[in-house]
Amino acid sequence: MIGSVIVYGLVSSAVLALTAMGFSLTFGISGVANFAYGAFYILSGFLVWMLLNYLKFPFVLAIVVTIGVVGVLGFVTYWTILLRVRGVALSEVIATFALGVGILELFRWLGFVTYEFTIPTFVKGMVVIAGVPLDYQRLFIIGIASALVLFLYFFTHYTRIGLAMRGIAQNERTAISLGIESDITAALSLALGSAMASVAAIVILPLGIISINTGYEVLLIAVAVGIVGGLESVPGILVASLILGYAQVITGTYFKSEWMAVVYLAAIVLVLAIKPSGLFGKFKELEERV
Amino acid sequence: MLEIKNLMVFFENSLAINDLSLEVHKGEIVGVLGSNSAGKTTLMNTISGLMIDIKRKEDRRGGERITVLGEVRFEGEDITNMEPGKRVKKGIVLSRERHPIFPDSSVEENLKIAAYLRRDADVKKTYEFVYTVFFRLKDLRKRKAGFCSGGEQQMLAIGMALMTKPRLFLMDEPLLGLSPILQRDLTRAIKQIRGEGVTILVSEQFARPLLPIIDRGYVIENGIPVLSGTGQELINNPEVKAAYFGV
Amino acid sequence: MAMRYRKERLDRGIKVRCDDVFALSSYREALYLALPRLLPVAILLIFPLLKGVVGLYYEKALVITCAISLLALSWDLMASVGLLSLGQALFFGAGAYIAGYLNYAFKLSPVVTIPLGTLGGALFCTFLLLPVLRLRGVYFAIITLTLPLLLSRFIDTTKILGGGEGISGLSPLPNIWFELYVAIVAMLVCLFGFRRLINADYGLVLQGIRDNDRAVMGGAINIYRFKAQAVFIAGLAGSFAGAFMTHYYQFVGMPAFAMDYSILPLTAAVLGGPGTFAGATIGAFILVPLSEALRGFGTLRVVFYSAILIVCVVGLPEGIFHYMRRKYHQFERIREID
Amino acid sequence: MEERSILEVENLTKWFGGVAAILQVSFSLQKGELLGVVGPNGSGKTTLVNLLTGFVKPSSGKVMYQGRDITGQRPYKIAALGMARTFQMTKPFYQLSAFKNLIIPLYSSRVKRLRGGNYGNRDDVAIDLLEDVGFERDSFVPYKVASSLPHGYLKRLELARCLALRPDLLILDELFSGMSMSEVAGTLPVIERLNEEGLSIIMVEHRLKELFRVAHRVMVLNFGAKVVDGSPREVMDSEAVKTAYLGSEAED
Repeated sequence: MIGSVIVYGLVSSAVLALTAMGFSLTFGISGVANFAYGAFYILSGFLVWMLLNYLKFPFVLAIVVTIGVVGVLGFVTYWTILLRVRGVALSEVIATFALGVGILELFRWLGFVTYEFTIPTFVKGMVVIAGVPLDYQRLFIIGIASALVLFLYFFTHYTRIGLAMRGIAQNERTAISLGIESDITAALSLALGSAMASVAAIVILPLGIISINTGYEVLLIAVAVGIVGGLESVPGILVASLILGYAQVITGTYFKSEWMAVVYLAAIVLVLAIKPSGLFGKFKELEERV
Repeated sequence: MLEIKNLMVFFENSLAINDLSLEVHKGEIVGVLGSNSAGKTTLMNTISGLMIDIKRKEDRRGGERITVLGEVRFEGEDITNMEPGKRVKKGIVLSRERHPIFPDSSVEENLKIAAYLRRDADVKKTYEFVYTVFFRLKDLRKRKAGFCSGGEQQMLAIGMALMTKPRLFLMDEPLLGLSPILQRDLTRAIKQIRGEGVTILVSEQFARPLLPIIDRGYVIENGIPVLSGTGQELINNPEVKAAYFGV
Repeated sequence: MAMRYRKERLDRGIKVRCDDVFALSSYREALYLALPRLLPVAILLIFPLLKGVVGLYYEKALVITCAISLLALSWDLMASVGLLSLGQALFFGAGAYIAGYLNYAFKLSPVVTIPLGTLGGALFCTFLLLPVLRLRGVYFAIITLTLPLLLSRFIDTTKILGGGEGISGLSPLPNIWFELYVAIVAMLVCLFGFRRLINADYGLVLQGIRDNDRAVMGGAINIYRFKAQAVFIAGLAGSFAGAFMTHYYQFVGMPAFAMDYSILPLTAAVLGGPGTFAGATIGAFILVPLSEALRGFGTLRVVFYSAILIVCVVGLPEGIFHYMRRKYHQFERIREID
Repeated sequence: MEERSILEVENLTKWFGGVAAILQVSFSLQKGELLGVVGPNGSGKTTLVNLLTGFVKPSSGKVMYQGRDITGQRPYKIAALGMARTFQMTKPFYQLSAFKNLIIPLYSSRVKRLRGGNYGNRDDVAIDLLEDVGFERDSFVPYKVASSLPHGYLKRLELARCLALRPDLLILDELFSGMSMSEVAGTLPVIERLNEEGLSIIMVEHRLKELFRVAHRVMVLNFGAKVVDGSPREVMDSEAVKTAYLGSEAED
């Protein structure tokens, strides 16, 4: 029993980390609100499904095209919607949230609600680790999640664009006066964040069916992980995913499984009430100093 | 190097800069002196192109309508409506007032972000130059910029501007809020930077530490240029003495 | 030197003479000021009398419009103290469930359950939001976004209050006149009550907390007490709408916490112009009849709201009311530069 | 025994991530005394003010105010006890006119208690306060929107906001920085008058000439620690202070 809790706890933590990463890159690290994140996640799922079933694309091509298209969609979203409300935090949240709700409800109206919407897994079969059955897909998720966390850390600390993103989040005017194009950097961060959302969707959705409501749930998870871990720190994402992942599995095995969603929301309220900047967050501490 | 002709800046119906003209020649240190809200920061933002960004943001929020008229030429080319990013590539770099830095990154990372535009090899050389001019930053490398003192942040802000290898270095009130000792260190650093062939336009309220080192200076009052002359002329001009030295 | 022109905004007529205190010196000026306020109220009060002519359909639209504008007013009041919420459905649902349960369990008549639902809903929501009042800006918005989801999920899993199916067969409102006039009067009371509140000294403190809470804290004022009071008053308006509509629909269930009751009032307030309560009402009176007309399209309506919300937030951030008021009070003239 | 000292601070300390902003600072302030707080930039002056007024929680140490322990209390509670402060970066309500800026502190329970319920029209009280800090009653200043007022005026508005609370202890955080010479000359007598009327004041300042003219006692901070605490004369002569802060000042 304990073995399965540990292994499946790790899997659900990987799922949470993968889900939250794109959102944290855009909202936490570069300070650009992208509350349509859940919609991009579900959109990627349906896009892959459409490419496979309608246009008969080979699986790998469908994936690459989807990631590309969703990335470009993120870039375009910035220039069309966010550009005009940049700086007014609440308008950014409302505008992108409205975009997300619009996309999801459009799919619901188009009838994407039946059971046959699912994506095939990369690799079939399973392996037994320490007496616990684990299929390759979930193993693959853990691999992808850890790879992306490392990539995110190096990207934001050692590459020019990653540093520029952190620059515009901390002090946009100073970044501009140093020659950083704040709009292009923000658009790139939105594009990369959306691409990460589609990577997460393509890897995680095969585990079940693609349902519209998962769109809202994904946003909830991304926000929960972001807040608990501290929005602007990569280690924060890792730790928060582990905490929430294991909390989720534990409530699942020992209590009734519907309580899982309640766990995320309770975590958000708890952390925000005690340390609003999150476990690894820094904003609050510095703010007091001023 | 830089000529400004009849510059006028309106904030809604009030006038921030009223028909101001000035020039800066290559290799000079020129001072723009004036008490607070005399239009110094507005002038600096206009030259550096930041005003275009501020204007765009104000229009978006339906805030004050900013109108900029007149002509700003850099090495003969009209840059009045040029985007701030392009001006930085041309070598016009502004270090804003109240020591603007990235509080969450370490001092070294601040400099790395500032080197965003630099793709050339001798970036290392510029790092060394910054650390020689401001030796205190060297041992503060790993500390988070947000936790450094006001003076250290000011040095870092100027260091970051130096990373972009400026040809025309605009400094907006670098001495604001610094203790007399730090003001002396900073004026020495400004002279050292000029030694590297950088032209400097510095705006300041505290005229006393600056006057000995500037070649020429303009005194502005409520956006209108009142007086101009060489550093020496300004020092022994009674009007300037009374207004700024509070003697 | 070429003539250079600049667009200049000048105040018009009476506004020029005094900034906020209006000194009436002639009937023409009295009319100039009263017109934009009294005319809409007059139309609103006469409208139900046209019942025969207009038909039942528009009655329904009017009642729902009043409910949504109550929610929009409650959003606007919270916004004016700096608490920006993405979940007005919380107040609506709380009021609805309390009134519904009281009616279902204790067979109390609507005349009793609506006030109790209003008060209970407001208290419950204020209590729930207390620990989170310290947060600013986006964090508070995120919490209010998740709370209605949390509550509806909680009711669904624990099966209390009728679980997923909700409670039906609640007693209806006494008669058509009661429905219409109570809704309209409640809306007007809130509209003018909130405006008076905001313009009084109490409102100054609320706006002070929105603009600069540290300065207010420095002025020996407990900003959390004021924030809680603002949430409570806003809660009264929101919960009343919930309690009233429960008896109107004679049903209370998960839809009481639905996204519609969060998105629609938000869109109405943003479309109409945040900060001015009249703007929220105008937004509601534009949006709700429109969405009733789209009733046939099912969830496409929500896509429609989102499209409007994006266009308003991006296109006209200050909202229609500010835009109209600016045009009404100021005119622009091309001025030559001297 | 009537409490002589209004404020007692015992080894107050605040760490910001490995850096000691304030280190073991202890001092006491007698009723009606004017204490100057001076020190090079980044010596922790503003942090000290934030610690005393509760905007920042101390890592260790105690603050006693009028015999009551207020360490770590919420800012509005401390302000309600009569300790008012100005902000180094002025924090006016930009959309409100100058006299309306004052109505907000006048709304606090402390003022209601002190002035009794009906103290006439609050607007008049606000304009009187503006007059105290040197804005003529009939000038246009009280009715102008705060965002259009120059920096120096906003500083005096901050002072008026503190006076609205009828404080027992007034803390001025670099009031004169950003003020023109004439404004400083105009505001100094106001502070002297308040002090003579028995108001204890702590003044954090960079402008030493003006500060030394009114301060009974001066405390010098350097890198968060108290270097010297004595009369202005003692402070000017002490060697330790000269090197740390006044070095260049004394020369030219």
